[in-house]
Amino acid sequence: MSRLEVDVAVTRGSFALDVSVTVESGEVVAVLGSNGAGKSTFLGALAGLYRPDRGSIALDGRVLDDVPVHKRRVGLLSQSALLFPHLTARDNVAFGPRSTGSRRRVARATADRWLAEVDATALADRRPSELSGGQAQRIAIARALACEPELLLLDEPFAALDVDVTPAIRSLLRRVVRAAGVTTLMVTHDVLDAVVLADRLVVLDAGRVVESGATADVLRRPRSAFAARIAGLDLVPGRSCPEGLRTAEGTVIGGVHPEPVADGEPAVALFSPASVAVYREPPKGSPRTMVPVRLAAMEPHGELVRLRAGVPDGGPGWVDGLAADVTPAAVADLGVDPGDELWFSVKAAEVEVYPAGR
Amino acid sequence: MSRLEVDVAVTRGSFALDVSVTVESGEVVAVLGSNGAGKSTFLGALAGLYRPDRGSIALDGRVLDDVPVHKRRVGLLSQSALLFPHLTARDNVAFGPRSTGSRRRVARATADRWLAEVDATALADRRPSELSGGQAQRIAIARALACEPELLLLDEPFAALDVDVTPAIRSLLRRVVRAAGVTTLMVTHDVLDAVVLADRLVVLDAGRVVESGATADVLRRPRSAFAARIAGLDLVPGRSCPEGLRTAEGTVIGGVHPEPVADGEPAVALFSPASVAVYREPPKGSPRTMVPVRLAAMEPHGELVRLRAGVPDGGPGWVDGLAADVTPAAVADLGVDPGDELWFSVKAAEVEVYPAGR
Amino acid sequence: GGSDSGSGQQAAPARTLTVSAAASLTSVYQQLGTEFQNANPGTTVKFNFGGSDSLAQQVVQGAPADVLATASSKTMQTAVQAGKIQGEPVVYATNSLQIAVAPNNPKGITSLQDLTKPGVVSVVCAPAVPCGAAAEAAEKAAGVTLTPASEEQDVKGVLNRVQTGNADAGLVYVTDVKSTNGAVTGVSFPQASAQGAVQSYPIGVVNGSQNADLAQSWINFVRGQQGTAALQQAGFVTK
Amino acid sequence: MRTTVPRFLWVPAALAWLLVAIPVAGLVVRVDWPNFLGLVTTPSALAALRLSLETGLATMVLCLLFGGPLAVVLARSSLPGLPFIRSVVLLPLVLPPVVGGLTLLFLFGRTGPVGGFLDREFGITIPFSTGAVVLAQTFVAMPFLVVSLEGALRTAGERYEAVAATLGASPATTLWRVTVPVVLPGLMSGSVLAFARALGEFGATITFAGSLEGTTRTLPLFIYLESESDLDGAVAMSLVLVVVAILVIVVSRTRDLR
Amino acid sequence: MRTTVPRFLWVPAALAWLLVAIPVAGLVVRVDWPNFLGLVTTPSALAALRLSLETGLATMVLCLLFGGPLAVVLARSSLPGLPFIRSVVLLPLVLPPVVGGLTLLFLFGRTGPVGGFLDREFGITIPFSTGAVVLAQTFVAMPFLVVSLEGALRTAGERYEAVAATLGASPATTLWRVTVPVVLPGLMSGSVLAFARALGEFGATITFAGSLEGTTRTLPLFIYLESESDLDGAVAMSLVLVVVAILVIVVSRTRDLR
Ligand SMILES: Nc1ncnc2c1ncn2[C@@H]1O[C@H](COP(=O)(O)OP(=O)(O)OP(=O)(O)O)[C@@H](O)[C@H]1O
Ligand SMILES: Nc1ncnc2c1ncn2[C@@H]1O[C@H](COP(=O)(O)OP(=O)(O)OP(=O)(O)O)[C@@H](O)[C@H]1O
Ligand SMILES: [Mg+2]
Ligand SMILES: [Mg+2]
Repeated sequence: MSRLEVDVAVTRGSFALDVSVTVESGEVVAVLGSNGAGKSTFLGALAGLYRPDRGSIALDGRVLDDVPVHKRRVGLLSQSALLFPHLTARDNVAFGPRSTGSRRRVARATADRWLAEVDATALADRRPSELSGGQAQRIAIARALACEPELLLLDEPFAALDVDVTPAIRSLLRRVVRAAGVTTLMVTHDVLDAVVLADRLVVLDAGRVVESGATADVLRRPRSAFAARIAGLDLVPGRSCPEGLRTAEGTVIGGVHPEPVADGEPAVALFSPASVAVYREPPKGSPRTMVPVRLAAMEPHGELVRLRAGVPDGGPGWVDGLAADVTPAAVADLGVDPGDELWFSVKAAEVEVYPAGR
Repeated sequence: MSRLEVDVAVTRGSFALDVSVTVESGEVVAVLGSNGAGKSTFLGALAGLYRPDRGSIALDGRVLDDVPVHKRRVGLLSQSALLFPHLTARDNVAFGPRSTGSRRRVARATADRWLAEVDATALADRRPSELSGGQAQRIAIARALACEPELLLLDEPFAALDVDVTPAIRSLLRRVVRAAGVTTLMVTHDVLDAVVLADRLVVLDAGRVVESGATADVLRRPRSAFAARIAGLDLVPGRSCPEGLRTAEGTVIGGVHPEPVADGEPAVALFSPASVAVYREPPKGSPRTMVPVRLAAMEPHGELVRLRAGVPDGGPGWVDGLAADVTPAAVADLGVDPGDELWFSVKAAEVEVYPAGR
Repeated sequence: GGSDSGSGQQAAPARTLTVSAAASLTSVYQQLGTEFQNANPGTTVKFNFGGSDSLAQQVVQGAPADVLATASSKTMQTAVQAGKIQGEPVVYATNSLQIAVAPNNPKGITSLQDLTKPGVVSVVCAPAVPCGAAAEAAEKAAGVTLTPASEEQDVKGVLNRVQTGNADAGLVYVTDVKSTNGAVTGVSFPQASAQGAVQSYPIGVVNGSQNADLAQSWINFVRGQQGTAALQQAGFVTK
Repeated sequence: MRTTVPRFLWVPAALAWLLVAIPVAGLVVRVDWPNFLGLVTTPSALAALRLSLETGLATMVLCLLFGGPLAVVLARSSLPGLPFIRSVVLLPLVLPPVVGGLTLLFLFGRTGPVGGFLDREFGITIPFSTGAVVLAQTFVAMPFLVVSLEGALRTAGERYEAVAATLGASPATTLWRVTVPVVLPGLMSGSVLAFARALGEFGATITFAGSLEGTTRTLPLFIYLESESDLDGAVAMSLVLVVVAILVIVVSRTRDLR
Repeated sequence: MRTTVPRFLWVPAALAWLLVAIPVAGLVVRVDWPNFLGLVTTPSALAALRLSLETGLATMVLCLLFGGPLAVVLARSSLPGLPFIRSVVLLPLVLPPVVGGLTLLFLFGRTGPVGGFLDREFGITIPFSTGAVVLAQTFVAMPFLVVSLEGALRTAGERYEAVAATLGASPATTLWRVTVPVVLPGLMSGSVLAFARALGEFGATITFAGSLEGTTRTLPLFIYLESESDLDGAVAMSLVLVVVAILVIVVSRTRDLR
């Protein structure tokens, strides 16, 4: 039930994190970003594991800056399970309650309850060395939840979980977080986690917040390349122009402006991979925007096949990672293989140009 | 280029693994199974880290049983990255080539090539303690590939990777594995990995193979609950009966028999979650199969919402985990919340009953 | 004793003489070693100082010493019995007990009897070691039974106690009192010369020595004029 | 996990072991077996054995109570000048034990600053008491515990302690419930080292505490004295010391290190 | 990571440190400063210092070469009777050094089984040689290296070695390129302990190797002899020993432990 106000800078070696975020009481925020963007560092700073260079962290007005880690009431599920090797699974889960003053019997009962929640009752008497990766991860989740923190920080909680367990744990988290109204930050690489659990998304890149907003808004109208990738959309950055958007090296992408953007303003062009057409040779006289790409990868995507673009020799950098969804029949027709040079094209009517985020 | 023939039993504490599998030269096999099914144990046994109780492992006729780990030419990417803490990323990757006799210069060049492949050139001079989780995982992948094993074992290689990197690494693996024709076993919890990379699936449960076959076959016509879950299908086990399938406690699920199944034979009923209709109250006089469930979880699934069933008080156990995909509008109409009691129903025409796997 | 200083061996080639000697002889022997070298150019004397017992054991185990000089006849006997000494060792000096007390004798101790007074902390050597055996003999002769705070391993331990003020009195040898240069005062008592209380210093040539003649001249040197003077200077009684 | 010890290591390893084992075996050969029982059960021998075990145990406990915290501070705090502070702890190792005993005597003796104060104010004299034996042994044995424990703490790292803190455990709780169990092997082997060192301590004890049967004459002092007069007795008692040490070590280590 | 040392540990930690530091500081006070330089630069003193450093270094190298492999075998192999084998290694710790020296003398003396053989066949006499000093020091210092290194090996675990094997590294390659670097802190502190113990070794050396200036009279022996006649000189040289030890420790540990 605690509003979190953070504005901190942390340095780890050559990496600098500088983040300012406010999370409302009971809100669940998904923290997204590519590998090395600083997500774990951010959570670590909140938990008090890294000393900030400057700035301040306040939970419900309570300034945490000089509060020692164990008095912050901030629970952290870190990226590796780190179960105490000398304690059984049950004692690992009971550790938090015991440490915060529960009597042995009560703490064990609490632990058993949480073990049941993560479907690990049968593992209660095992040592961590006797658990599989996913089993350990479940115990770690139970342990983090069992100490009922005011602020819950989860670093990739669903990694290593199997398909049976993931939805169950996801709904457990949703239940716990909603019922207790715990303010929660959750790092994830899976958009489904974000959609199911998060009220809001924060996208980090190179230690800074590049985007943040309500989950639905961000996924519908991302302004950063990473958020677009998460949302399954194609995004091209550039500056607004009357025809649509002009990229840094001059390509013009035709598009519509659903809301007014001043000419020359930084903007992003958004379109769905499904609206991208793919050719071996550029069709003559087409009014569409055409860009040459090198095919980087092909993957099934539902009923369709997703083609992922790479940069062709001498081509513009922004095509890297553009996706095009085509039917398996089309793939067979094209007869493409990764490494081939192709042309991606998109109709202006299917491209929306928005002002770029802050 | 090596055909793998395995038939081993391994004991770890109270857990017993007993697996017999043959993998053709250059084939890629995805090893699936729930947490604790024995996937990591299986790979460890192949690599020589656990001593089998009985049985034998042969790679291209070469019996590996008494070959020490380092002479097996079996590469293992384990579930945690375990980079050597005293070496830089580059030296970690160069370790394998160096150990197998490459000169320093050559090994470094090899390492640099693999680092570039996993998009980690910029991290070459970092120590593992200076890497993020996903960065470390990428280096570990490069390290496993750099020693060009005859048999490649990958334990959840894509965990911790971000959405940008995952497809790239996936296609890297595909390229490497296809080009070099390395026989590969890969543990994963993500069906996409299996679909993109694997020729064949092996599903483990409690230390035994419960299902194995070509990827497309298994996903189209799974015979184990876990494979069905992976494939996104609903599966109910029981015995064949003229109307369809009779579960252990007697519920009859109407269905068709696409291939002949003797009456009373063990069989499974398969249907798509999209074909499941959901009601608050059982509609009177319907010819459909109806089962009461308790709603366990709700998640978005493409344009639809997937409702996941739990067992209601006194209800049959097999409904646990059944999925029903409904439109968001239907959810709004039903006004359901997790914990509510609902009825799932499916038309006989949409249920196919197959003989159960071996 | 003899007076041959061994100065007739000037022409001898460079030779090294190894002398294993009791630690209590350190300063005297080091001084004599220099003089011996001056008197015998080309000769180097090396000393192996240690506890008499270790020295004897070393010789028994074949350590390449030329001369063995212990601080008790008993330890010398160990070597003799093992057949490691040429001929009979000779006793060339003796040493007797004194009561070591703090300078100016604050507790006014004048006899062995005084050591039993309440409030006087005394220390002696353990009966198993030579100085302890001597102390026991002296006690017996005086008819007193001491209750020492500690039975030290060696004289140095006893001296140390008195020097650091942790004990008021201790039984040590005259030479030890002298070696402290006034840090402790020695109180003589009559029973010091009783049967068994006097420590004797035997010396002998080690069997199998490569330098038996040089070894013998060292023995002669120690028993000669310069040796006697140095020993007496240090508090020994020479024979 | 199956890992292999490289074959070429076996030869030097065996030589190293033999260097230690053969002299000790020589001891066994040397023992005057017919009289062994008589030699080791004289009242003085038994008194020395008992005193050695008692003071050794007391020393171990003191090392744990004081050296343990010191190791934690050395491994976990970021005091300025830590390398210097740490190296001071190691000094009793290099100081010849006799010199160590002397320094203790200078300090705690009747005329030393601390000893003098205790003597004047409370009439407590430290030298010549069993307490002095324990003090001398603690002085020489402490570094063993501190060094092994600090090494274990460093190798174990602080990850689990950080986790405990995020679970709400205070530093004290973390110490007892996480740090101590995690470094238990190091703690055990450090204690064994300290106990063993105390059991064998000679020079500092005789210099500082003196040698009086039943009060300060521990087994090594007894053995040394005995060796002056009766080598057989000394050898026999050395063997007893060796056997006691082996027992202690085997019992304490088999339980917890494997 | 920010972790806190519980506050109640500071008091015992400080006491433990003071127990070691104050006597040593007492040594400093005791030194006859006006004559200090003269006392420590006599030819005999310098010869002893040099011999100590040389033999100490040689001992450390021998301990690494032989004790290192032994530690690996103890930590990584599954020999039957491992607890017994391990406890034998610890014996030089409990054996009073003089007894240790005697056992060496019995074995390597000219009439002993090994020494006799060497003498007869090769004319090599071990006692009274610098080699004997190194042998005696190695005997007493070996357990230090073995115990700390074995502890470090156990705490580090075998995970990285298993990974190296799957990458095709032979046991030997794994040893050099993985095991050794991973346990480097333990190896360093073990070496420092062994060197320090060798530097302070007295009893076994004087008993086994004797005390010949320039050949076997190491610094502790020199100090002992000096203390017979000149306590000031002994105290001054003790201080030199202490300073040398601090230097060695600070230099070797600041580089690699932090
Ligand atoms: N000691 C260090 N020196 C230099 N850089 C460091 C150090 N520690 C971490 N970094 C860098 O800090 C960045 C942020 O790391 P962090 O673990 O927060 O990333 P992350 O967003 O959690 O990534 P992932 O998704 O891979 O877990 C990374 O680029 C990492 O390489
Ligand atoms: N020492 C042990 N004693 C008892 N059980 C053990 C021991 N080691 C492992 N196990 C059990 O063996 C089973 C298989 O473990 P394994 O790591 O192979 O599972 P996995 O299939 O890789 O699971 P995950 O998907 O969670 O990684 C697990 O149920 C685990 O609890
Ligand atoms: Mg991270
Ligand atoms: Mg696993």
